[in-house]
Amino acid sequence: MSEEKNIEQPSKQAKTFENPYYAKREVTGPDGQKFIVDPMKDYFSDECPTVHEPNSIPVVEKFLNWARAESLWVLGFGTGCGSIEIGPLLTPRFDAFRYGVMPRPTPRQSNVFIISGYLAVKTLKRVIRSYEQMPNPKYVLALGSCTINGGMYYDSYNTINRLDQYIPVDAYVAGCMPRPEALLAGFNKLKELIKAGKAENANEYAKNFDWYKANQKKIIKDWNMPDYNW
Amino acid sequence: MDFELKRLGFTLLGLLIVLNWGLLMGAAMRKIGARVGKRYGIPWFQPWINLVKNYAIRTSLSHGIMFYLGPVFRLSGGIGLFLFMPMIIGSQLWLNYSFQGDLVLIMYFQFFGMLGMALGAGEGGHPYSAIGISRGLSQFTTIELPLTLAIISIAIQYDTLSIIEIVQAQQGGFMNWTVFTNPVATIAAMLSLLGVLSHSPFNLVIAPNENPIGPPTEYHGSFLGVLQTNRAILHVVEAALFMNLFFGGATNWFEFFAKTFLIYFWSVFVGVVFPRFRIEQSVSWFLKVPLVIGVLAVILYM
Amino acid sequence: MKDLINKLSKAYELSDVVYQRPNFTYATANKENVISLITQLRDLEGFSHFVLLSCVDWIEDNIFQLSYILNNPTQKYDLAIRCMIDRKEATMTSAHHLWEQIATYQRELKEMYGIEFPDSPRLNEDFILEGWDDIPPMRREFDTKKFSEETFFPRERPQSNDPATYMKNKMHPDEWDNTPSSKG
Amino acid sequence: MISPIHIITIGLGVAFALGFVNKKAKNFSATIMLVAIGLMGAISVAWLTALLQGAETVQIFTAGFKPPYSINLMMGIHEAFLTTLINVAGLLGGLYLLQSLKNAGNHAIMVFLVFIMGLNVIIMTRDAFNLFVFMEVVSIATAGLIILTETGKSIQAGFKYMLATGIIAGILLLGIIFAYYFSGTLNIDSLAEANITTLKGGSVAVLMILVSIILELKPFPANGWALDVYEASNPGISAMLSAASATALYFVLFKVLAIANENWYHILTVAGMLTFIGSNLLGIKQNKARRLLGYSSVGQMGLLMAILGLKPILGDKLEFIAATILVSHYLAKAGLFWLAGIVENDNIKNWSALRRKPILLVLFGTFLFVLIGFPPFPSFYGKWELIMQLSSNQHYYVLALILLGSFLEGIYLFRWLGYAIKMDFETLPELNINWNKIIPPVLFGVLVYVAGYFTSALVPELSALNYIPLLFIAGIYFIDSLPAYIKNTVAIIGMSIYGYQILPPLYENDMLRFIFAAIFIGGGILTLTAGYAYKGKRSGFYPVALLMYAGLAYIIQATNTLEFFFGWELMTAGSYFLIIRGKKSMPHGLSYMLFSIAGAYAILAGFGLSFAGTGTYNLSSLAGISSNITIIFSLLAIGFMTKTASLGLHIWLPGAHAEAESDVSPMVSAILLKAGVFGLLLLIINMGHNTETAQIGYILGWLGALTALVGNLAAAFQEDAKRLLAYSSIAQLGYILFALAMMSHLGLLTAMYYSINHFLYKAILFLTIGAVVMRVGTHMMYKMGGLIKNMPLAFIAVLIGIIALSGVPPLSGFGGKWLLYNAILAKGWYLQGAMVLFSGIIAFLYLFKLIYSVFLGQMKDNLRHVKDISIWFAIPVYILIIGIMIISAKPEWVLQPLGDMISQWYPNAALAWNGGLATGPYGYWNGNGIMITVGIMFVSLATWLWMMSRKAVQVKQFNIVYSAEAPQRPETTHISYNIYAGYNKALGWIVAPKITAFWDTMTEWIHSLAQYVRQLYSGNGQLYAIYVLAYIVVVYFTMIF
Repeated sequence: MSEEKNIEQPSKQAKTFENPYYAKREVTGPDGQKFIVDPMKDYFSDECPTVHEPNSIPVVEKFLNWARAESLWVLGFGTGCGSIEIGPLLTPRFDAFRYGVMPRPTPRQSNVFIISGYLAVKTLKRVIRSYEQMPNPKYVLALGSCTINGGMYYDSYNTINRLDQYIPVDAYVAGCMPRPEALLAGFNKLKELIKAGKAENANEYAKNFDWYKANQKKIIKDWNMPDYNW
Repeated sequence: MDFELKRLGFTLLGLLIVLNWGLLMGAAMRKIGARVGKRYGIPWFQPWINLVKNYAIRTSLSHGIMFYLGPVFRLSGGIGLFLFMPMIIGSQLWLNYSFQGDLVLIMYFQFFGMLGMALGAGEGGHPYSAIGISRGLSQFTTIELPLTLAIISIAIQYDTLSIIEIVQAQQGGFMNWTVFTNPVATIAAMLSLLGVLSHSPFNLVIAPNENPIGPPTEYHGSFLGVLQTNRAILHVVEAALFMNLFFGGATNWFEFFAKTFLIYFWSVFVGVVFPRFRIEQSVSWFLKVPLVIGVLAVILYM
Repeated sequence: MKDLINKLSKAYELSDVVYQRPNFTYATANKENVISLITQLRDLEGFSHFVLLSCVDWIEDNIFQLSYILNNPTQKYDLAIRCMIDRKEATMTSAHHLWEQIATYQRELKEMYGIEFPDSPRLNEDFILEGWDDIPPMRREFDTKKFSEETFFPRERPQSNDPATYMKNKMHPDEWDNTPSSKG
Repeated sequence: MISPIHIITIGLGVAFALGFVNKKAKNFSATIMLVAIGLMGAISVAWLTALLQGAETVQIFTAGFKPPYSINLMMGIHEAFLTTLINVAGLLGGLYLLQSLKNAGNHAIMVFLVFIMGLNVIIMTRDAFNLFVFMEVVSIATAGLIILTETGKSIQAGFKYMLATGIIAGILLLGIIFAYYFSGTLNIDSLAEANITTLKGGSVAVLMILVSIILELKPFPANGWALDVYEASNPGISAMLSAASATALYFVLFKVLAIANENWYHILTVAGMLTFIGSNLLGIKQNKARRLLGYSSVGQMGLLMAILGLKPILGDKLEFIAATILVSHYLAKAGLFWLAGIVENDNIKNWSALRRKPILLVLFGTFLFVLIGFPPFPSFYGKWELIMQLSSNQHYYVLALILLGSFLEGIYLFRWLGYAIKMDFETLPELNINWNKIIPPVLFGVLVYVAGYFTSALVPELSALNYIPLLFIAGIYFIDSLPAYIKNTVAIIGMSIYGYQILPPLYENDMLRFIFAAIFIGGGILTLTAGYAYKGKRSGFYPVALLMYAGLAYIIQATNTLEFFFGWELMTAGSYFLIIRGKKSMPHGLSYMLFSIAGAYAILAGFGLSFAGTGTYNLSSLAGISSNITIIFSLLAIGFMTKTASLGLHIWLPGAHAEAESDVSPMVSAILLKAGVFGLLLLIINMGHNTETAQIGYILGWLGALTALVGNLAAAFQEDAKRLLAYSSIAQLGYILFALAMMSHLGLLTAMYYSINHFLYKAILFLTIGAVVMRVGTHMMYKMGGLIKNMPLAFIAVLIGIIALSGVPPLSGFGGKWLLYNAILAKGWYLQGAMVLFSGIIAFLYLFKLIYSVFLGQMKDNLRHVKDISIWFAIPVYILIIGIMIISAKPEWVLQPLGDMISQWYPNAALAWNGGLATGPYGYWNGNGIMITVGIMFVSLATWLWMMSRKAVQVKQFNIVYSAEAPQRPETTHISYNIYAGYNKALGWIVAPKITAFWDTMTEWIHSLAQYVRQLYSGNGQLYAIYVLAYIVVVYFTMIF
C-alpha cells in the first residue's frame, strides 16, 4: 500500500458552473434600443417563502386539517427505485384511493411528496425545485432506508445520506424496500400527524429557510436556480 | 319585484342543488369506474373533501390578471349555462333565467368558460397548457358539428329553438320524447355528448399521462377549487341540456336526478371501456360517424 | 479468427491474446496502434459495430486500461482491443471520427477518470455528474467513503451485529443451541 | 383668319430657310423651329376655337382648281382638333428633343419640322395622291429621326422601318393608281361618291389603299418593325411616333374608310381586336420599358381601329368614343415615352428611379391609369360608352374581347407600376433632368386631368357629380410636403365636414346608404386618427387614402350606374395605392389590382347588359330588368365578390391585408370590403325577387358557406398575425355572402348586422395588432408572447375584439349567431347553415392562437421593454369598443331600424320586439338582459375569487412547473408555432392551396402563350417584310371569301 501513497493526487478542478441559458445577455429591442437581460432576475421571481399561520379558529383549523388529511394528492415523481412500489398502491389489491390518496401530475396541485429511496445530488436539485413548487400545506413522505441514513449507498460520492437535512420530512417509512402496505401505514401515520396539526413542516421550511438553503447549496455546486422556486 | 326576488332565491337554491348533485355524481362515477376495475374506490364524499382542501390551500400564486380571471370566466361559464337553462319544467321558479335566451344562447355560452379558461391557462405560460388548449379547441370544433346538426334537426321538428317549448312538446308519455320521435338526431347528439363531457376516449385535453393535466397545469388551491366547482355544475347542466332536448325534460327534481344520472352514465360507460384517441383521430372520428348521422338527421326533416 | 489475430499481430504487435470464449477474444495493442487497428477492423475486417469503450484503473501499475470492444455482426464475433495508457498523463487519441457514439464514451471517461481525448466533441461538458469539482470520482485514489462522510451529514450508524449471535440472543434464545448446525 | 395652308407654308418655308442658317447657330435654328411649330399650332388652335364657336368648315383648293384637278385641303372640326394635337405634341416634343436635335445639327431640326408639317398635311388633305406624297415625306422624315440616335440598333430599326414602309407605300401607290384608273378622280370625297367598290376592279384599289393604311397602323402580327422602332429610337422620337404619327394615320384611316364598303368594317374590327389582344398578350412577357410602351401603343391603336370598324353600331357615339380614347392614348403615351427618356433605363424593374423625383412618379402613375381607363380620365368615359353601346347592340364577343385585352394590358402596366413604386432605387444612378425634358410630360400630365374634366362635362349622367372631394384630394396632394399630423388633421376635418353634409339627409331618407356611409366615413375618420402615430411626412399617403374614401362616398351617393362605376374605380385606385405602400406588398398590390380590374370589368359588362335591357343608367332600373337576368346578376355578383373576396376570388386578400401598413389594414379590411357588400345588397334588393336570381342565390349561399369554412380553417393555420386576420376577414365576408344569398328578411338582417359588427371588431383587431406590430417589428406570432404585461391596453382591445368576433355572449357577435340560426331555419338551408356554424366554431382556433401567441405565454428577451400601443391607435380602438359595448347591451337600437328598413323589400318573417326581447320565427333573445345577468355574475365571482387569493405571490414567467426542471429560453417554452398540428393532420387538406395553384397555372399559361407568340418577332427585317406581305394576302383572301 505504500506505493499508493506515492502516487500524487490530482488536484481538485477549479470549475465555475454557469448555465449559458441564464447568463446575462445584451439584447437589442425592436426599436434598436439595447438593454441587459438577466434571466435569474427577469425570468424568476426572487421572493422568499413566508410562514402561513394556521387558521386562528381552532375548530376551523381542525376541520380543514381533517379535509387535508383525507385528501392526500401525491406528486407523481419517481425519485428513486422505491417508486416501483407506488404503482401497486393504486391497483385493486391495495387501492390507496379509498384513503383519499390520489396521484397528481403537477406539483401545483399536490400535497404529498413521496421521496422514494436514494437521492442522487442531481435528483435532489429537482426534488428541491418540485418541493418548493408545491403549495403550502405540503408533506414529505420519505420511503426507504436511503432517505434515513443513506442505506446501502451510505458511502457513495453522489447520493445523500439524510434527507431531512435538505427538506423537512414528515414521516419515514423504513425498509429496503418497504412494501406497499408499509407505504399505506406511512400514509395513515401522516394523516394522524395532519389531523393533530403537527404537519406544519412547510412553515418550518420557511422559518429555517437559510439553514436548509446552506445545506442544499453545500452539495449542489452548480446552483443555477433562484433561492426559492415558486 | 317580489317574484323577481323569489326567482333569484330559487335560482340560487337550484345552483346549490346542482353543485352538490354534480359532486355526488362525480363521486358516483369514480366509484363505478373503480368497481369496474375491481377496486373499492373513493368514499362518496371525497369530492367535497377535495373541494374544501383546495379552497383551504394557503399558498396562492398568480401569473397575472388573466391567470386569475381564467377560473372566473370558467365558473361564470358554468353558472351562466345553469342560469340560462330551464331546470324543472312545470314550475316558473325553476326555469331560472331561461327567458333571456334560447338554445342558441346555451350553445354559444358554452364557449364563454372555455375561452376564458384558455386565456387564463395561456397566461400561466406553461407549454402543456397551450398544447392542452389547442387540442381541446381542435376537438371541440368537431364535437359541435354533429350537435349543431342534431339541434337543427329538432328545431325543425318542433319548429322552435326555445328549450322550454321543446320540453313541453315532449310531455305526455315517454313515447313523445325526442329519443323516440327523432332517434337519429338523438344518436348524433349523444355521440357529441361523449366529447362535450370529455371523458375517455376524448380526454386527450387533460390526458395526465402524456400531457400532465393540460390547461390547468398551473392552477392550484382556490383557483383549482373554482375549476372543480365549475366542473361539477357544468356536467349536470350539460346532462340537463340533453335531458331537456332529447329525454323529455324533468317535471320534478327526482326525475331530474334520475335522468341526468343516466345521461352522464352514458359517457362514463363509454369512457371506462374505450382507450383514449389521439387528437387527429378524434377530430376525424367526429367528422365521420356522428357527422353522417347528423346530416341524416337533418335530411330526414328537410 | 485466429487467422485474423495472427495477421493483425504481425502488423500491430498484438500481445496478451486471450481467447475468452469461442466468439470473444481479447488482445492488447500499443497506444499508438490502437486507432489504426480499429480503423482497419472496421473498414476491412467487418467489425462494423462498436460495442463499448471502458476503462479500468490499475493504480498499482500506474496505468489505465482502455478496452474498445468491437463486434462483427456477420460472423457474430466480438473482439476487445485493450490498450494501456499512463495514469499520470492520461491522454488518448480520440476515436469519435470512427463511430460518433465514442464521443459519449469519451465524455464519460473524461468525467469519471479524467482521461483526456483531445478534439473529442463536448468533452468538457458535464455528462452524468452535475457541478462536480473534485477529482474524478472513479479514480481509485478518490476516497468515496471519506467524501461521503465529509459531505452528506452522516447519521450515527447503529452498531453492526453479527447476524448469528444477534438472532440467537434476541429471537431464539432457547432453541438455538439445539440446532444440528450449531453442534456440527 | 389665317388660312390653314399657312401651316404648310410656314412648315416648308422655315424648313427650307433653315438650310441657309449658319450650321453653328444651332440655338437659333432650334428656336426658329419651335417658333414655327408654335405658329402652326396657333393656326390650328385659332381654327379650333373658331369652329367650336360655329364657324364653317373650309375647303382650300390649291392652284385654284376644284378637285379632281387640284389638291385640296380641308379644315373642319376634326382636322382642327387633330392638327392642334399634333402641333402641341410637336412643340413639346421639339422642346423635349432640343438637345438631341441640336447635337444632330440643322438638318435634324429641319427633318423634325418637316415631319410635323407632313403630319398636319396628312390630316388636312383630301387628296389621295397628296396623301401618299406626304405619307412618304413623313416616312422619310421618320426614318431620319429614328437614326438620329446613332446606335446600331436604331439604324437597324430605321432600315426595317424603311423596308416595311417601302412595301406599304408601294401598295398604297398602286391602290391609288388603280383607284384613279377606275374612277378618274383622286379626291377622297369624290372617290367615296363614286362608290368605287361597286366599280369593276375598284375593290382591288380599295383593298390596296386600305390595307396599306391598316399596315401603317401596325396591326398584329405584321408590326415587328414598328416595335423595333419604338424600342430603338430616341424616346422623344418614339413619343412623336406614338402620339403624333399614330394620331394622324388613324385619321387617315378614318378619312379613307369613306370609300370602303361594309365588309371593311368587319375586317377592321377583326384586325383591331387581334392587334389589341395580341400585342397586350405579348406585353406581359416584356421587360424592356420602351418595347413595352411600343406594345401598348400598338394595342391601343388596335383598339381604336376596332372602334372604327364598329362604326355601324356606334353611330354618332363613335366620335366621342374614338376621340376620348385617342386623346388619352396621345397624352399618356407621349408622356410615358418622355418619361422613358428621363429614366434612361430600359429595364422596367429599374423604373423605381422615378422615385428620386416624386412628381415623375405621380405622372407615371397618372399616365398608366389613363391607359387602363380609370376615372377621371377621358378614356374612362370612352370605354364606358363603348361597352354600353356594344352591349346594347348585342356585340357580346367584341365586348368580352375588349375587356380581355384591357385586362391583359392591366397586367403588365400594373406590374410595371408596382416595380416603380416598390423596387429599391438607392442603387440606381441619379436622374439627369433638364428643364426642357420635364416640362412636356408635366404639361401633358396636367392636360390629361383637364381633358378628363372636360370630357366628364360631356357626359350628362355625371352632371350631378360632386367634384369637391376630388379637388380636396388635389389640395391635399399639394400640401404633401407638410408634416403628417397637419395633413392628418386636414383630412379628418375634411371627412368630418363631408360626413356632416351627407349623413343627416341619408339618415332621413335612406337607411341602407346611411349605414354604409357611416361605416365608410366614421371608419375613415377613426382609422385616420391612427395616422397621428406616424412621424415624418408620410408623403403620398393622404391623397390615396382620401381617394379611396371619396370613391366609397361616390358609391354611396351614386344614383346611376355610371356614377357607381366611377366611384368604384376611384376606390379601387385609391385602395391599390394604399395596399402597395406596405413593405412587401408589390405582388399583393398587383394581384389586388388585377382581381379588381377583372371584377370591375365584370361589373361594367353587367351594367352594359342592364343598360341594354332597360335603356337607362339608373341604378334602381336594375329592378326592372326582364331579360338576361341570370347573366347580369352573375356578372355583377362576381364583380362585387372580388371585393368581398369570396372563395376563388380571395387570393389577393391575405397578402394585401397582411403586408399593408398598420392603419391601412383596417381601412382595407374593415371598411373597403364593405363596398362589395354594399354592391351585393344593392343587387339583391333590386334583383333578388326573381326565380332566376334565387337559383344563383342558392349557389352563392354554398359559396359563402365554403368561403367561411376555408377562410376560417386557413386562418387557424397561419403564423402571421395580420395574415390570420386577413383570412378571418375572408371567412367573415363568407358569412355575409351566405346571409345575403338567402334573400330573406332575416338573411339580410343577419348580413347587415354582421357587416356592422365586422367593421367594429375587425377594425379593432387590425388596428390593435397593427399597432403591436409597429412596436415589436414582426408579424410572426411565435416571435411575440407575454405582451399582456407591457401592453394591457392592446390586450383588452384584442380580448373584446375576439369575444365579439367569436359570437360568445354577451358581446355583439352572439346576436349575429342567433340571427344566423333563425335565418337558416327560416330559409331551410340546413346543411349550408351547419357548415357556416361549424366554421364559426373553427374561428375559436385562430382567435385563441392570436391572443395567446401575442399576449400570453412566454415573453421574449427582445420584447421585454416594448411600450404599450400608441395612444393614437388606442383612441380609435376604444371608441370602437364603446360601439361594440353599446350594440351588445342594446342590440335593439341597431336591429330595430335595420329590420324596419329591410321590411321595405322583404316584409316576411321579421323579428318582433318587446323592449330588449327579440322574438324570431324560431327563438327569442334578450341581449340587454343577458348582458346584465352575465355582468353581475362575472363581477361577483371575480370579487369572490379575489377575496380568496388576494395575497397571491406574483411570480414571473419561468416560475412554472416544468417536470422538475426550469425552462431555458422563452423561445423554446412558448408553444405557438404550428399549434394546431393535429387539426392540420385531420383537416388540413381542405385548405391546401388549390385555388392559388389554379391561378398560378392560369398565369403560367398566359405567360407561356405570350412567350410562344413572341417568337413571331425574330428581329429579322426580311421576315417582318414577309409578314407585311402575308398580311396583305390574308386580307385579300378574306375579302374574296
